[in-house]
Amino acid sequence: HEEPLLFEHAHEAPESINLPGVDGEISAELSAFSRKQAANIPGLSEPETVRHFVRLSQWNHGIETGFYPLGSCTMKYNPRVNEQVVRLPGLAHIHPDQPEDTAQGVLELMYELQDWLGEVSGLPHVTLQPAAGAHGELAGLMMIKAALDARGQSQRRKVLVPDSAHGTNPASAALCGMHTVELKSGADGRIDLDELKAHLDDETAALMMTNPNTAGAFESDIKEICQLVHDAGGLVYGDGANLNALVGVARPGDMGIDCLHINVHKTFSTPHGGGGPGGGPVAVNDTLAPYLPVPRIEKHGDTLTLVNACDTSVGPVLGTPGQIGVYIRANAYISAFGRQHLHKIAEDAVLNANYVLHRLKDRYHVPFEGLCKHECLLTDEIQNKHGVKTLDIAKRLIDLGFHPMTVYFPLIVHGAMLIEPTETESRETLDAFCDAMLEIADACEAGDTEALHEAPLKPFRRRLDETQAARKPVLVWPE
Amino acid sequence: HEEPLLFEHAHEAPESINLPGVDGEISAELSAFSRKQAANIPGLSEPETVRHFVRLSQWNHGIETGFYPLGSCTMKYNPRVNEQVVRLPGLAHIHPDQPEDTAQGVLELMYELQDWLGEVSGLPHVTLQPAAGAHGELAGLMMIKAALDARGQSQRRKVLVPDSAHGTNPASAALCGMHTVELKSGADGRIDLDELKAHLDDETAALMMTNPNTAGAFESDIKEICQLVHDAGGLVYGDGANLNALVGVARPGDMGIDCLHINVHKTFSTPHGGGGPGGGPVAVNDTLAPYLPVPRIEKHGDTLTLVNACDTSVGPVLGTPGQIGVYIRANAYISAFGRQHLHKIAEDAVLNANYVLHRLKDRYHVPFEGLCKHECLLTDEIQNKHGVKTLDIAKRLIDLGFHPMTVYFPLIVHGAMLIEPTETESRETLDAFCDAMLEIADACEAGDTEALHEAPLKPFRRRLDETQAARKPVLVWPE
Amino acid sequence: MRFLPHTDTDRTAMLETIGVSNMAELFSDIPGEFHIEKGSLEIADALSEAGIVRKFTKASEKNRNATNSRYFLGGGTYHHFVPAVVDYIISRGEFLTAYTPYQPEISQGTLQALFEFQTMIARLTGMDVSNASMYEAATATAEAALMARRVTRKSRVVMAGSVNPRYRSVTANYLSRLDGEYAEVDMGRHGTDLDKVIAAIDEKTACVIVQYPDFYGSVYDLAPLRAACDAARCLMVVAFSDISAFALIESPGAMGADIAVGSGQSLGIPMGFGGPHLGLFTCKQKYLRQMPGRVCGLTSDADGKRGFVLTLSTREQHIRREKATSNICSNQGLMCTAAATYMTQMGDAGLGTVARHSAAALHSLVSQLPGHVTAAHGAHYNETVLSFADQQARDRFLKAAQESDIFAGIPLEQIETAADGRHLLVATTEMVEEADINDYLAILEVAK
Amino acid sequence: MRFLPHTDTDRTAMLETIGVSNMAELFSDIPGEFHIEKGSLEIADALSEAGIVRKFTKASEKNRNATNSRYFLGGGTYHHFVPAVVDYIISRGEFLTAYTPYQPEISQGTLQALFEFQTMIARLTGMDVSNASMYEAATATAEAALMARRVTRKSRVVMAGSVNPRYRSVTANYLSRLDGEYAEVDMGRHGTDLDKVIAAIDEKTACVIVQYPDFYGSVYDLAPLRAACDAARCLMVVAFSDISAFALIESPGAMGADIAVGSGQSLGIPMGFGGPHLGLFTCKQKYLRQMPGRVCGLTSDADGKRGFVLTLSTREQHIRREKATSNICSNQGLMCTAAATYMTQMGDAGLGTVARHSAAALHSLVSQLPGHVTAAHGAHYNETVLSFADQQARDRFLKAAQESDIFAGIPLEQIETAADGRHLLVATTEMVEEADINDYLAILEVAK
Repeated sequence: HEEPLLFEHAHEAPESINLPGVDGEISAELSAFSRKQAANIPGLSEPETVRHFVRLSQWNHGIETGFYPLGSCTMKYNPRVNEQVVRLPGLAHIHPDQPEDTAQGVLELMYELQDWLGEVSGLPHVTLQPAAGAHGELAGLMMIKAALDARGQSQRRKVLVPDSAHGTNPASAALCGMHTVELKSGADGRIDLDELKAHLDDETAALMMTNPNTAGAFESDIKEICQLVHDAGGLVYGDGANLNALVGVARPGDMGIDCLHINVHKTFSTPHGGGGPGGGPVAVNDTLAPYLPVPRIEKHGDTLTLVNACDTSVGPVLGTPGQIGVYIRANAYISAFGRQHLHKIAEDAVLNANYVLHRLKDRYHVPFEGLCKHECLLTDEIQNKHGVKTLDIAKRLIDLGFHPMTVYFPLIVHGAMLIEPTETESRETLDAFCDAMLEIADACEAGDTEALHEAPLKPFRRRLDETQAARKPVLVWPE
Repeated sequence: HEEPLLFEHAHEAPESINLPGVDGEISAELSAFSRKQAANIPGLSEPETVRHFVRLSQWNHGIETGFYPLGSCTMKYNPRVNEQVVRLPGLAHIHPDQPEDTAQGVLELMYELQDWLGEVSGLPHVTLQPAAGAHGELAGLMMIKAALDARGQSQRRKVLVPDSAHGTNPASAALCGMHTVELKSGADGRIDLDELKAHLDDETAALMMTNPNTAGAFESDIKEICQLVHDAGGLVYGDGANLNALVGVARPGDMGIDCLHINVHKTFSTPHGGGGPGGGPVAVNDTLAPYLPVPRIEKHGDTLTLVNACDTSVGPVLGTPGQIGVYIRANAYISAFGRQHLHKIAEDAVLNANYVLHRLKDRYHVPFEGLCKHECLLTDEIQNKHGVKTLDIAKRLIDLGFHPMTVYFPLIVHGAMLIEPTETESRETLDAFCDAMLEIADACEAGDTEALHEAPLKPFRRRLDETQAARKPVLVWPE
Repeated sequence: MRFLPHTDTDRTAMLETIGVSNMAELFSDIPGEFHIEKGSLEIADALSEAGIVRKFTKASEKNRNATNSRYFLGGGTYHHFVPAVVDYIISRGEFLTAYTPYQPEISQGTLQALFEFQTMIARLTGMDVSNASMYEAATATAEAALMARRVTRKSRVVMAGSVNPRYRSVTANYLSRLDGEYAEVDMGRHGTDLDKVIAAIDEKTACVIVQYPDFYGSVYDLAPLRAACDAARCLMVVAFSDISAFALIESPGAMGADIAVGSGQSLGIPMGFGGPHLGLFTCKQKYLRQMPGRVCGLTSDADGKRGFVLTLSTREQHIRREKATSNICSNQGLMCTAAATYMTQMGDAGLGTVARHSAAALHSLVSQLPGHVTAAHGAHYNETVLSFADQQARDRFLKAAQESDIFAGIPLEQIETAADGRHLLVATTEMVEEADINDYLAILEVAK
Repeated sequence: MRFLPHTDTDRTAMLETIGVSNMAELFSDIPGEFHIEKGSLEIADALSEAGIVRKFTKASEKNRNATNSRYFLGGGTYHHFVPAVVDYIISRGEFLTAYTPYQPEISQGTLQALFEFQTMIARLTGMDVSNASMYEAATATAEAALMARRVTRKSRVVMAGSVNPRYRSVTANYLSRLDGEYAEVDMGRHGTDLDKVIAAIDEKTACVIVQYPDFYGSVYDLAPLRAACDAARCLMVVAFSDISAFALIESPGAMGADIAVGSGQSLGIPMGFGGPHLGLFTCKQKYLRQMPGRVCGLTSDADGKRGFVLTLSTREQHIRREKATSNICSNQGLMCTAAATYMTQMGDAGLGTVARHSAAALHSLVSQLPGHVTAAHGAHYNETVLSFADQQARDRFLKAAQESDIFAGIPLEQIETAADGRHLLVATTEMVEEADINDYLAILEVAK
């Protein structure tokens, strides 16, 4: 079914929705500013509104409709009870500026989450302010910069970033007034210690690293890496995007990481919502604690309070206390596992990734040998010989009922396919996915590649012309 | 995507769900009765449970996904706020036997709904006990029987039922220990007064009638019909399935109907849920009031109470106070329209049906001339000439994106197609549906009927073999 | 009105298409004397959506409920835990706003869920087949009696006095409109005396109806009754009120039931002040074609693919009219989807835990009762009768408990009218915690 | 664990496939010294789902909320009505559990909703284009300043002192890490003095940021600023906190804004203690390629059918890395769908009513104030500052109001640190009824 755009629905808006409130006069002063032309928002009746958006929803693939193995995105199941509790009136309909004594319940949940994130990361001081991972990177770098400045090291403005890093890393560094130097990965896809040493100097502010890295490999030299950076006078920023591989099993703080952002929409299963909202709390060690953003949630006696005054703080990075609704869900996810089961998140996530790797490794090129952690990296090298590229494989997976893996990232290999199954997928689903991948490999070898180039054929739309979209951008519907 | 049966999911059940409560001993006496063989209920993890049922849901057509013009079923939009309020903890998590002083809120809503249904029907005494329309028929006939018995007329056991009636009418009469005589409809599809007179005698208990009838026509002789039945010593039962045509515009009680059941899942928009739950409150006049079922909701002083003791009552017809959750939604629907707008339900419903009738009447055979009420009746007579039957038209509509109308009912015409658009459909949708119907008519005339016989081709399943299902019934999956 | 898509311009244009000049003309076939003045009905003023939320929130807050009180209430309705996924699934418009699946090609979701429901209900009850629901347990019991009469072509129905009084009275009420005898067997105590029941069987008997566990929560062996029914060639009908029991104790099927009926409310459906609940109807395969209500069956489509349809509709009223096996049409469809989701989420292990915790809570309570309160003897699942010295003692306790946010039980006479006023019907589920039992016991001591 | 599908049998079989003998081996690449003991983290014990519901219900009940109190609080977060359909739509798994629509063929639902969102936001703000959201208003304001610097290749940012102090401090904070001057213009009163703002513009100025309606709720003509910006060839950036205003008063676009940023929380998103909210970012077409954040654009598929994709990604960090227009990646996607649903349900007429009722409530309140309380002068939309004789008088009133379940306003110094303690920032929406205003006024009299 072709659902038209709202603006194409063939009628005037029906009678206005009945609304509560004061149906009275507005002030004469305000009337002078009345809008002259209607905004032209096409109101639909409630039946039409619901049908429009329900139909749109039917064109989406989500975790609830199928496997979603996007590498580095940690698309795990989002518990329904979390959606229930976040809508409790005392959590949904509260104002950030209402008196604190009338909001202790929500503050308790936030305070508890801070504690838990500190435990999980091994970095005991946590801010919930950052609204997303990249925002956490900015906040973390601000703290690092402040700490270095306090040491009188304000010349340290260089941030080392492996070439396998997420693109947000260099972008965040730039936003924080620092510049980045790219570290070339070693032959095993990991940080090359020599390369690292070669770039460490007295201008180095920090190394930003993701561990496990975006090739799914654990940086086994982590202790030495951190030591080298610290010895050189820098700090180590951890990109927590891949924390799912470690939760309950090992802690970045114990390894020498100074500062880590935690994508709660990944590790702690708050829904991705088609692109957000997420949450990017940052956990830091004692060195960086003085610089945490404000407001901070602190306990004074039995009372929790939002503290804004702090001389050493890097200041606020958001205009509100944070993505509270997202954090309520994260607290609920951790509560469900608890002390007893939390490590099973990492265990099953890593088990699943290695299982997929081992089922596919003979038919797809594996650029880096060895165990993977929560995600595994393949390339299209074998399929290239048959004229098939990563993009074709991805689109063919759609026809076979799966969301594709992350493609062409990390940039350190050609034709990357990064697969992250997460802990919430069954062996049955993994097998079905691997069977589909093997079917594609078979088709390539058999030279039966037409369906691969044409794919996808089954969904509501076929391959979309991105060049056309970018060349002459149409971002709004004309009136 | 082919979603397997639960029982086909390829694994053992994962670890048990964590449940609250007392993890202690059970009594030795009870242990002696322990179940010897597991029930073999295939527990799935929560991610798999959700994905299984979400995928199943995708194979359904519902009011929220498209037009659903089932005649006599009144498939209107089901407001989302009703789903919200019915889940309030003080309405969802309450026990029918908790002390009445702790349940006044729900009793108030029920009492108010009784009043309103009395107002709408013109029959002021209402029972909320019956769980569905057919159940209301039974309760109503019990009351009629009791009233006749009280008059010393216990020989009256004959129920007159027009041949256009819903099948539940005779079935309910039989269940109430009465027998039915079918009245042949007149040439206009309405009750034939001579036919009625011919069957009225001193064994006649009641006439069961639907008005507007199942051909969508208002029984304009209603006053005379009721008078004739009353004069003959019988009572008139109204089947309220078609009340949507009258709500706020005219009242069955004013016309002489003694007793009417009201399908709240039709007229007052509680969702049909794939076949229920519905609700079939019965409204009666003063004559029948003494016989209302128990429990009754009565107001004593400021307190509402469920009254069970009543000598004249026909007794309880249900083991609980009723389909409370359904009635909460019905109350909310009426609240949204209120006194000011209630009549618009009938107005727009009738407008929509007549609009469809007039757009189609030149291309489809209209068995009965004149205005229709909330639904319009067509037949396949014209399309028969091209070898196309009602069933083909219905299945072709599926391919064109619509749920079919009611087919082969009422039985008084050959190849019936009964279309009920309801008040919540837009002109745009009606036009799209009529265009589809006209496209089908065009195809028939052009002899282009293959798609009609093959239909449906688009949904997940094509025509299903009902004979096979009935001949060797498989109602459960083998272990 | 936000539910009505038309503007007045639409209405005018449509009236023109129809060829009438105004809305009133569309109603000209209704005699003028019956037209009522618009807005004249005594119904409240229209509310905004926010107004509706406020109105129902206010009503909701007048009721104490299971999120702010502890419930020891049963008698046919139980406060079991409902996982959030159940409500989410049945809230999806595709399930919620669909009709009865008469067009199977675009209703396979509902149909497959029904097939899965039927299968799991059959397995849990130990019966061969299940239908796709009845209204609730009392009407299901009545329908079982009627079915037994059709199967046996005999008309007498014997009902044990330990069946829930509400199931009994609805069944008696249904049967009283039809020919044939109905006999209730007084048990003389808060439990089931099968000897008395068996003694009531005669050659005209179509069926014997017992409840298992019975209304007072007691669990007993049905083998003697099975033998007696075989001897008299009548059907053994087993009613039940909390199906979670059968994850722990022998099922009605294993006990030999021909027909087993009861409530499925415990399977993921909130108490809701009594409805909508879920009536269950199961029987042996051989009686299938006399079963009331809709059933979903397996078949294949034009391409040979597996699919599901509503089947055996020749039993039903839209085909058979007055000869139908029942008049039931709308049933509790959505509640079947709820129960299917619930059972899938629970599995054998989860259902077993629910049952164990429910029974363990009762055992914990009963085995710690103070001397002035007695509980019925024998095997009990999650429900029993507590007896006090007199009504004053009981009501003093009830009041004290309610003040501590505990609904301590249902005064027995509230359901069983003839009972004297010193008994309390008490039920437990997995929602009762050890602390709640301790509070309960403490109040019993204090309010002695 | 109910979220984990594997049984131990599955795990064993999978470990075998992989070729390792136990789970620990999978983690052998992590140096042993970093392995922590299972269960050793100081985290609460695992809760059942029922336990989670109880825990959060208890926390929820500790907070007073807008279903049991009357809110006169604003300052960037507003209690507008949220229709039930909004929450239903964003609760559907297809929207809720999807990722960023990087695979457009199976994400057209999210994408079309985003395109509709962008269009409606552009229309409401009167701007040419909108992106697909920022985190919230303060960071959007900071990003606007950065964008203006890119567009103009100048670096000085002038900020009116009547912009929400939180937007100001976040913007200042962002800018302070980069080169370039940042100047705040003190207004000297609870309103906006454009003359002072204009006086602060110089040739190095990249942009001037004002809020409209300003932090104190006041509405004023931006034409003089537009002229001054033209003269200085800098951009006029307009921030806003309650977008519902623009259904009633002239839009930022009509006032000449080059960039307009602010909060979309009023569009169907609950207050949620401050998040997740919705940051909006709009600008003139010509500056499009310097805009931060994701955008959705129209295109066609391989069959020529209309479709939507995320576009202009060459501005973004996964392509441009440190040269990206912003580091924002995850945004508030789901909140865009919420806002699109809300606006569709409301339409011009509904949005207009929301705005009129919001403004009328403030007007009603202000025009009935007793003599001992004064309100800021001039045109106000739905927010203003009430001033008392001293802090004691104000706090006495606040306390009395709270005892009557009214949150009467935000102490101004809570947001604007420098303010003295006798002011109250007061906001109204359509959720305020005449009766609430009467109660408010009555308490003002009593608590004098």
